[in-house]
Amino acid sequence: MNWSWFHRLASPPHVYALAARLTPWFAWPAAVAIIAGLWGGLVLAPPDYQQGDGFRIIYVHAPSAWMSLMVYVTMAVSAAVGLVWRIKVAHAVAASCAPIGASFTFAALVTGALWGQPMWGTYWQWDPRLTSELVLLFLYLGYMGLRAGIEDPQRADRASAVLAVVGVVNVPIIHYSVTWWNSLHQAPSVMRLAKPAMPLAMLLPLLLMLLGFTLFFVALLLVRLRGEVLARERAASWIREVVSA
Amino acid sequence: MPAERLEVENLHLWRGEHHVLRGVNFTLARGACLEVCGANGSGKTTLLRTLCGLAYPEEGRVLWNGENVRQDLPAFHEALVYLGHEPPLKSDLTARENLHYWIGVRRQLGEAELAAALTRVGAPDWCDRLVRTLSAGQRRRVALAAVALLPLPLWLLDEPTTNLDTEGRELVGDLVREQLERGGMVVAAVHQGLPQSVRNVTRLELAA
Amino acid sequence: MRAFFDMGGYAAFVWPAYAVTLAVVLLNIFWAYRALERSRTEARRRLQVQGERR
Amino acid sequence: MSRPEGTVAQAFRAVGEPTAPGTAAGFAVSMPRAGALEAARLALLRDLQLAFRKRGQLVQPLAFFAMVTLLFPLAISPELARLRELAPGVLWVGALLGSLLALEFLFRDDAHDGTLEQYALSGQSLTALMFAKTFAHWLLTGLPLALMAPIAALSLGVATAALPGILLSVAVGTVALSLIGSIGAALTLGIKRSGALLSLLTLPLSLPVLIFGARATQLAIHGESLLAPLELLAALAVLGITLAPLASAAAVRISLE
Repeated sequence: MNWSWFHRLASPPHVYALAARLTPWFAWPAAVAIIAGLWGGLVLAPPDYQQGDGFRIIYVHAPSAWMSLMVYVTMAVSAAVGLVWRIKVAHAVAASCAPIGASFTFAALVTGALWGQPMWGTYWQWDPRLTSELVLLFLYLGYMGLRAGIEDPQRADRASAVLAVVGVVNVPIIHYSVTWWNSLHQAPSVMRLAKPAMPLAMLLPLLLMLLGFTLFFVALLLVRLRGEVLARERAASWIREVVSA
Repeated sequence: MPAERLEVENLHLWRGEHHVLRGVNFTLARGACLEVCGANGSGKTTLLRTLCGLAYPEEGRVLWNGENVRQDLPAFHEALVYLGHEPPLKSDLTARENLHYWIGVRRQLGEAELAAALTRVGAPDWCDRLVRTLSAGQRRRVALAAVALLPLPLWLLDEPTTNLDTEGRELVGDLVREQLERGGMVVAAVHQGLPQSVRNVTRLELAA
Repeated sequence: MRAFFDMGGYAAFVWPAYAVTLAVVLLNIFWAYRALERSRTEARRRLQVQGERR
Repeated sequence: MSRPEGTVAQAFRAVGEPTAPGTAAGFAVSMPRAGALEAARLALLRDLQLAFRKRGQLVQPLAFFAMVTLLFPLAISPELARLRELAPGVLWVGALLGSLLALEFLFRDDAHDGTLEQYALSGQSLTALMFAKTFAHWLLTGLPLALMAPIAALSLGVATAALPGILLSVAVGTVALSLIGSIGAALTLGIKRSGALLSLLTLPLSLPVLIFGARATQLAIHGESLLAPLELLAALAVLGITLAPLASAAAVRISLE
């Protein structure tokens, strides 16, 4: 098992070229999966016996919520790798993740509120999942705020990496305490996100959407990563042909 | 106890676009002093901070007794004293209190020893006044008392003679000479150079 | 076809939800490429400055 | 023997004389080292002595806490029954913001005058020194807030029987708050006006403490046993004690880089 494969992942020129080459391989499959998922979710899937067609919001809410958490964990893992082994590319990945994760956390909040309205009668009902999502948004904002606050790029990378790791340790604790807090004051809300007995016609589109969004995230990450890698590279020779192209 | 020596190989460090350390190389044996000269901004402070492990070089290594300092940084820190160009003193404490806390964190320190160091730097009559009320030269002397209380193999001094009168500069010369005589090493970033009384000094010029 | 857009009476919630998500998707695509372009021009500028100084 | 005058180019390999005259063995002087515990003790005592030199500032978190408590009756209603209902929230928001107040300067002065550098280079465990400084912060802000909470609770119509429970829950909670806050303080060291950013970093991480703390206080007010939330609060404090100093030590090293 030669380690050169892993070693190449840490070298900026290889990563830049690899990212440029791989982007379409993730972008197009993502588009196909999402379109298929939308078609399945909006047209083929039967309406929910309780919420009628209102439940179809799940096809955008669940993937957004999944993205918000998956992207944060990806950010924290790459931040930790960058911190421990001092790999600039890992910090570039973490920096690329933040805006993507934050925007989809916002999407999850809005779609969640829009879904909650018909069921609860109000847009915001301090449902434990949505409250945790809101706190996650603040974690993203804190991360991006810290990164913006520090001028020196290398120090910004390493300081925000510590915050990302501390944040990811706290995410489960926050979720547990919010759920615990919610169960004190109200009966658990009736919002069933992923119903266990979901018929295949409903479930399949959801899985397609989750796959599509994940592929879309990787494509986006690869685009942003090229920019972040360039920003961290001093006037190295390989930049010359890449930039002038 | 292997003979202490400090080897610095091919140090490169950038601050953003500015290539501050451009391939610094030197080896320092026991009892030797290295004078680092250069205009402002030529990287003297950055070099000292890289030597002690505070700053991280993009390329190159610092070896202590043949071993990369990054292997066991705390052990390397136990063998060195770093004095920045600002004496690290709390202005709301007296000189004596400052030393008691600062040096006490690193070694057991008796009152007698502390008093002796204060006397040595000419501080007995003002060492119980708040540092806030002391002049820059007096503050520098308190920092020199601290260095005198830490007879460790490697001293990294950033412009130790600033704000000092001639008598103060001689004091720095004496302290460095004693350190070299007991087999220690000194790397000093200086503007006008250390007093002539110091022997066995090699000069390293950092181009701006 | 009208029934489809009506979403069983929930149109006022389903379509805005899809609209917001679409907006976030498009915003991300635009944002990512703009950031890449900005880094490339920044790198190009650094190369020129590097060129002049040597 | 005159000094070699030849100034050398940047990349010169300068070599000193191989051995100094007269010292055959290694470094001649041995120095009695201080233990990590002793170092932490001194770091704690120095912060306490510094704080007592500027006694005026010690009152600030308490004055702030009293101010916050005063706002609610004026903003909502003088009826004790309603205030008693709100008391847990008022007390804990006050305690949270009060302990946040003094955080910004936990490391800032030390970073500014170079003492933090000396800690990082002392060879002692920076984590232990960070824990000592955070403990000093708790003694100077957390504990006073905890001692004041019962008084504030009385002003909100809380029965005296509940006061010990309130004191205990705020005391344990502020330990966790100081530790969580120390990470934010260390991370925002290099940033000038970092007050707002520090609270943006610290508040989301402090929510579990707020939730369990407010619940414990609520139970105390209703005279029920507050053991369950108190234990969760203590668990958060222990988690903070073990992990927070590690994170703030790493953050400090990064800001000194």
